[in-house]
Amino acid sequence: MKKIIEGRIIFNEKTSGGYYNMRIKAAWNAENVVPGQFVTLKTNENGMPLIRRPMGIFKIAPPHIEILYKKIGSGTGLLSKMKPGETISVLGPLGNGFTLPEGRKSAILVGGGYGISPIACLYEELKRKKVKILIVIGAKNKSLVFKKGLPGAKIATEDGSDGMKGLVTDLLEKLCQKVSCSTNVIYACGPEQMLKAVAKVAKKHNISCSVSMEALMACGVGVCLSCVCALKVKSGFEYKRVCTDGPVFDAGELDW
Amino acid sequence: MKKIIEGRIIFNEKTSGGYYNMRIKAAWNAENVVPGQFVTLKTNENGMPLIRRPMGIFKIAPPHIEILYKKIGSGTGLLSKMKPGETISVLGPLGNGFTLPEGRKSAILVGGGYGISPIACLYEELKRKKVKILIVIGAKNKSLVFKKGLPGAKIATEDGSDGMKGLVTDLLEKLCQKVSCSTNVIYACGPEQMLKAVAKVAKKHNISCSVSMEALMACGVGVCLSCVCALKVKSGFEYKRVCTDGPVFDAGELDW
Amino acid sequence: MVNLKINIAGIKMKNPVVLASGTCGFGKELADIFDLNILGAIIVKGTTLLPRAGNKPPRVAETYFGMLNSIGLQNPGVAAVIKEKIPYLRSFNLPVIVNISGNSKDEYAALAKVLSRTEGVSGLEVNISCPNIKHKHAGLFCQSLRDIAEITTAVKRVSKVPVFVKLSAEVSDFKQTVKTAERAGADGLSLINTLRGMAIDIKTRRPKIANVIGGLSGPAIKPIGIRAVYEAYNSVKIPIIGMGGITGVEDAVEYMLAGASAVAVGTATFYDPFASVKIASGLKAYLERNKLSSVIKLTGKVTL
Amino acid sequence: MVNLKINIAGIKMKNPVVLASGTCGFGKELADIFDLNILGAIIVKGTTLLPRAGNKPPRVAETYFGMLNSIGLQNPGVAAVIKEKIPYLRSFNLPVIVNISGNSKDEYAALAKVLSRTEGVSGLEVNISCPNIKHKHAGLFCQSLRDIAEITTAVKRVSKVPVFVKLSAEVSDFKQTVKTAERAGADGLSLINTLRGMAIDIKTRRPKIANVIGGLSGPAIKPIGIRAVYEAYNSVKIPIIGMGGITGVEDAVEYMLAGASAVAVGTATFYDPFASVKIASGLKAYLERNKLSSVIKLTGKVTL
Ligand SMILES: Cc1cc2nc3c(=O)[nH]c(=O)nc-3n(C[C@H](O)[C@H](O)[C@H](O)COP(=O)(O)OP(=O)(O)OC[C@H]3O[C@@H](n4cnc5c(N)ncnc54)[C@H](O)[C@@H]3O)c2cc1C
Ligand SMILES: Cc1cc2nc3c(=O)[nH]c(=O)nc-3n(C[C@H](O)[C@H](O)[C@H](O)COP(=O)(O)OP(=O)(O)OC[C@H]3O[C@@H](n4cnc5c(N)ncnc54)[C@H](O)[C@@H]3O)c2cc1C
Ligand SMILES: Cc1cc2nc3c(=O)[nH]c(=O)nc-3n(C[C@H](O)[C@H](O)[C@H](O)COP(=O)(O)O)c2cc1C
Ligand SMILES: Cc1cc2nc3c(=O)[nH]c(=O)nc-3n(C[C@H](O)[C@H](O)[C@H](O)COP(=O)(O)O)c2cc1C
Ligand code: FES
Ligand code: FES
Repeated sequence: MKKIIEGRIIFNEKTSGGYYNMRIKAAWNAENVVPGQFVTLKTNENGMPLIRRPMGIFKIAPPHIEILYKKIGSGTGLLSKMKPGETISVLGPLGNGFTLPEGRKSAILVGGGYGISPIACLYEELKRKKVKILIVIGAKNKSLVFKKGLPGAKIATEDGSDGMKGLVTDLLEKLCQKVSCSTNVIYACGPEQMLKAVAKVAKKHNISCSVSMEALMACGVGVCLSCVCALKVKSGFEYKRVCTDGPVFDAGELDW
Repeated sequence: MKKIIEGRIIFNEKTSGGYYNMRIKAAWNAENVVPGQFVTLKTNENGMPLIRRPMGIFKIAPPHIEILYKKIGSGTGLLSKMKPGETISVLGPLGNGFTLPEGRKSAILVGGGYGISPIACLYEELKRKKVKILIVIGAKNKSLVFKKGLPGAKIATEDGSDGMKGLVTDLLEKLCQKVSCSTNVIYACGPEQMLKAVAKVAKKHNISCSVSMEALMACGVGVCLSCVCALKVKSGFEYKRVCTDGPVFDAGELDW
Repeated sequence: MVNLKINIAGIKMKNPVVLASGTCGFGKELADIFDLNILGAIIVKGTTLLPRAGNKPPRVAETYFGMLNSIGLQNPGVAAVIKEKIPYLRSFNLPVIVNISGNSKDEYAALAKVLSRTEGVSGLEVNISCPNIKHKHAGLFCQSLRDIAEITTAVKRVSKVPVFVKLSAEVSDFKQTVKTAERAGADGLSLINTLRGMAIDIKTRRPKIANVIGGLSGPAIKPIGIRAVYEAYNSVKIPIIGMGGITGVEDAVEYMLAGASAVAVGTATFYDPFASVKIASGLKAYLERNKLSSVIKLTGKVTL
Repeated sequence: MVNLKINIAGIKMKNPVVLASGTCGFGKELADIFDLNILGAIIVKGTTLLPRAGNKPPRVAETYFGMLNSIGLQNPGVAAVIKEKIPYLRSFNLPVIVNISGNSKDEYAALAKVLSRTEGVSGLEVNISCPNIKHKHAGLFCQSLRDIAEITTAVKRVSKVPVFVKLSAEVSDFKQTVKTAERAGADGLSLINTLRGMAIDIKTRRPKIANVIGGLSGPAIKPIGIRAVYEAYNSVKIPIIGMGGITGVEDAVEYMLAGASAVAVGTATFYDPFASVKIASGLKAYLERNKLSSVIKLTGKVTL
């Protein structure tokens, strides 16, 4: 059940890659949270921005959750100024998280931008489930890479300042050539263009692939139909809600 | 010349009568400020309330000014939370202050509600000018009386919890019976109903009387015509701007 | 003991707080967050004869204390609504009002005919003010007095349940607009729909929503909604569901004083899913505090 | 070197930022705060044939990111404006546009005749969209296509200076509205005037402004203004002064991309007297940053 709570901020600090990391005491049962789910935050109690901001769940540590965010505009600007002890309205957990298809023993995790947040969350879960994990991270340059707690992650930066020079999909392409398509699964989260490219690589190698989509969201709970993305159906396409039918979709079902 | 400046808050603390007292370092020449003038404050830099809040000037202490305010709604609510060191946009000095008519040696000061702020400011000025001063203050009850720095002030409270039980005009009436009408002048600031009653007493005793009016103000500088009050003219009445033509008016000229 | 019950155009509600069309889906998702039975009624998403895919995303943009939307009436079509959506809502104890949209008076009539005969449907809200779909002629139906009269008459002729006509404030003669709906037989009015607006991203220089123009909702438009309800209340006798920017109980009271018999909460549900529930309990407290025995004593009670 | 100059309907301005009518008086008070010469033009307070006392206070109320006003066109009358106000403004180096209001086309024509022959008057803004005065018929003049045509024609027949017709977005057929003004000879359009709104104090239960209904302005209405300018730009060829909620340079750029040749700053001057000045310098910086040689390259350049 979705709940809205006044979460108490435990910490809110700058971390690597230009991200902020916030830990919130969330009274709803964080034990039921699944990697890939998200929350929406009211970054200004009564003022602007009016609309809640969606944030992927970065860590599940009942009764706490953590988020990893970038300071972009009005909402995350206010968020970055919040102090431990203050409370914030948290609505969640929202959306459908990642699922591990039957018989898959190893996973390739692909993160770009703040997409690294749910990917890191999934990493912890898969580690516990003893799934073999390969991680690839893409970023513009070294200063934007977040790899804390992700040992062995392979990096691709556009300027070559960290790891390989190139796109994350170049890395992925190489990895895919080496792994078994039937026991592997790809999980990706990041900008839409990256997801599209990842999906293409996955398809080429015939590896099952789940992507976590982003979209502008007004409600986050499935009632406004603002957050849609197109899914293939027989008759052409159908718009599905990222917030409720996703954010995780089977890459093969998406009508890019 | 009116100026808008980023004033630095020196202190902002609760004082008696349920008021807050804020001292601001105002870069414009506070030496040119006259009692009865006011400033407008942007209580929320970018958010709501959008409109500036007018505040009478309580103390002139170049390069500082002070205001005395009550926490009422959105604007003063935010104001009360501001901390020393923060800055606030101050526009001023605005309006015409009190003037001492020729030949007046003594003054009766009447304050009600936050009207006590410009009255206290005027008191300091008149004291310096060696004018003889009588002060009367009206309030609902003792907890709302501000009399700090106003020695000898006579109080009227509606419930009799401080000073005389009754209205400030009852006190004024008694005083007027004892003073000379030709050398005295009455200065009043407070709620409109009080000012109206004060004007009546002044008229009855034929004592010159200046009142400082309040009105809803959108611009504070004379361009929007929102803050008008009616002044008597031959043809009937004319609307004048409280912010620019006032806030101090000759009580006899007002068309109550 | 204060009485929050209302009877609006024959529909009995336990309180005057309803969910606005397009902001509560068909109820299911919100029922997962709070108990729908707390509310006066639900007005479900705009329903059309055939399923509609809706407009291309992005479909929303934030504005100053408001938002633009251009969903484009995405809905599964009336058959699916009757088969899947209404039966679910019947398990709750609150009137269901179905919001209908069409491209012609015949489509409206066809929708009204079948929906008003569907068990579990207590009323219809005739949306002739949707800024997000295009008709043969340029404007909104409610921008033509003739269309208002024709569609309302057609719907009323076949409907077995009370009919609320939903109008926009973006008209040249608002009083004539509401009077026309009343004369054509409307049992009530829903005021107001979103106002046509637009926003441009100055970095990309593209409209913020794919459909270019969208509907403006939220607190920003409240003064326009209050004015519309006030003018309508003084122009017609039929009851009004007031909406546009209602966030808290103060807003609801303001709408009722202006002339609304019920109030609909729209955009506020997005930023506070509990907004409607809080308003319902807030209204009770407001009546108690003000020693009013019944909520109907608020309607139209602004003092001039 | 970026070029901020514009020539709008024959009026040359050093930049496209002007002060909106009713929010800058007749210039004198603001000249006491900043140098008027920095701006593109000033549109002075609504002027009528005879002096007008204006409406009873309270005349303003704050709303969500906006405000309602009902000043009621308080002004000293055209004779005093010509004798006292215009001569003062002649000491500055910026075009003066006089905003005129009347109760009939003859009044508008009389005002246009005398003002357009007054030295120091560079243009007229014909306000046929003021929500705060009452005419014989119910609505605003601009809510009747016939009135728009008649008044515009009458003014154009006698005016010696360019004529901007000021319209409201509160009309049923906005495109026809702007086309009608163009056909009747308007040299330009001013879009938009305030929208009719209302607010009620729920404690006293009285309307927050004495005149009950007032005009809504400020950031809240910006999406409506942007939409109106965009639709007008795509419907007519005459230039547009865009306004409604402009607070910062981003808003000004948004209006220009939508189709405005100049922008007017209104309510923002109240909460930031320097708003217009900041926008003028901000525009220059924006052009430089975006490597645009001239501000006219922004007009209508939204990408679909
Ligand atoms: C399901 C989901 C999960 C997300 N998880 C994270 C996360 O873990 N960490 C993180 O830093 N960000 C995340 N985002 C994006 C985050 O919500 C936006 O970056 C953030 O809202 C920017 O808001 P702002 O107010 O600071 O910026 P503004 O520029 O003021 O935002 C303007 C509008 O754009 C929307 N917006 C801006 N960027 C994006 C974006 N990339 N995706 C979707 N909406 C956007 C905002 O919600 C808002 O409506 C997520 C978005 C979605 C949809
Ligand atoms: C010339 C002048 C001088 C003033 N000096 C002082 C002062 O020294 N100390 C002080 O505490 N207050 C003073 N006020 C009143 C003060 O501006 C308001 O109390 C304050 O604006 C309340 O704002 P708010 O946002 O807290 O309340 P809100 O309820 O949010 O205000 C709503 C609106 O009402 C206006 N308003 C509310 N009360 C008044 C009032 N009594 N008079 C005028 N406008 C009002 C506000 O400006 C605002 O537009 C003065 C007002 C004027 C016109
Ligand atoms: C995302 C969204 C979708 C909407 N969909 C519909 C709809 O399908 N039918 C309709 O009549 N009104 C629709 N509306 C209008 C609302 O019902 C309501 O009239 C309007 O939003 C004003 O109320 P608010 O400011 O409380 O949102 C929609 C509004 C929003 C924001
Ligand atoms: C207090 C006030 C007075 C106004 N007076 C006039 C007027 O006399 N004539 C006119 O055409 N418009 C008048 N307007 C409308 C403005 O010129 C402008 O069109 C409108 O406020 C929208 O712009 P804004 O949101 O920037 O204020 C007035 C607006 C305000 C707020
Ligand atoms: S954000 Fe409202 S349906 Fe997804
Ligand atoms: S507040 Fe604008 S004229 Fe006085």
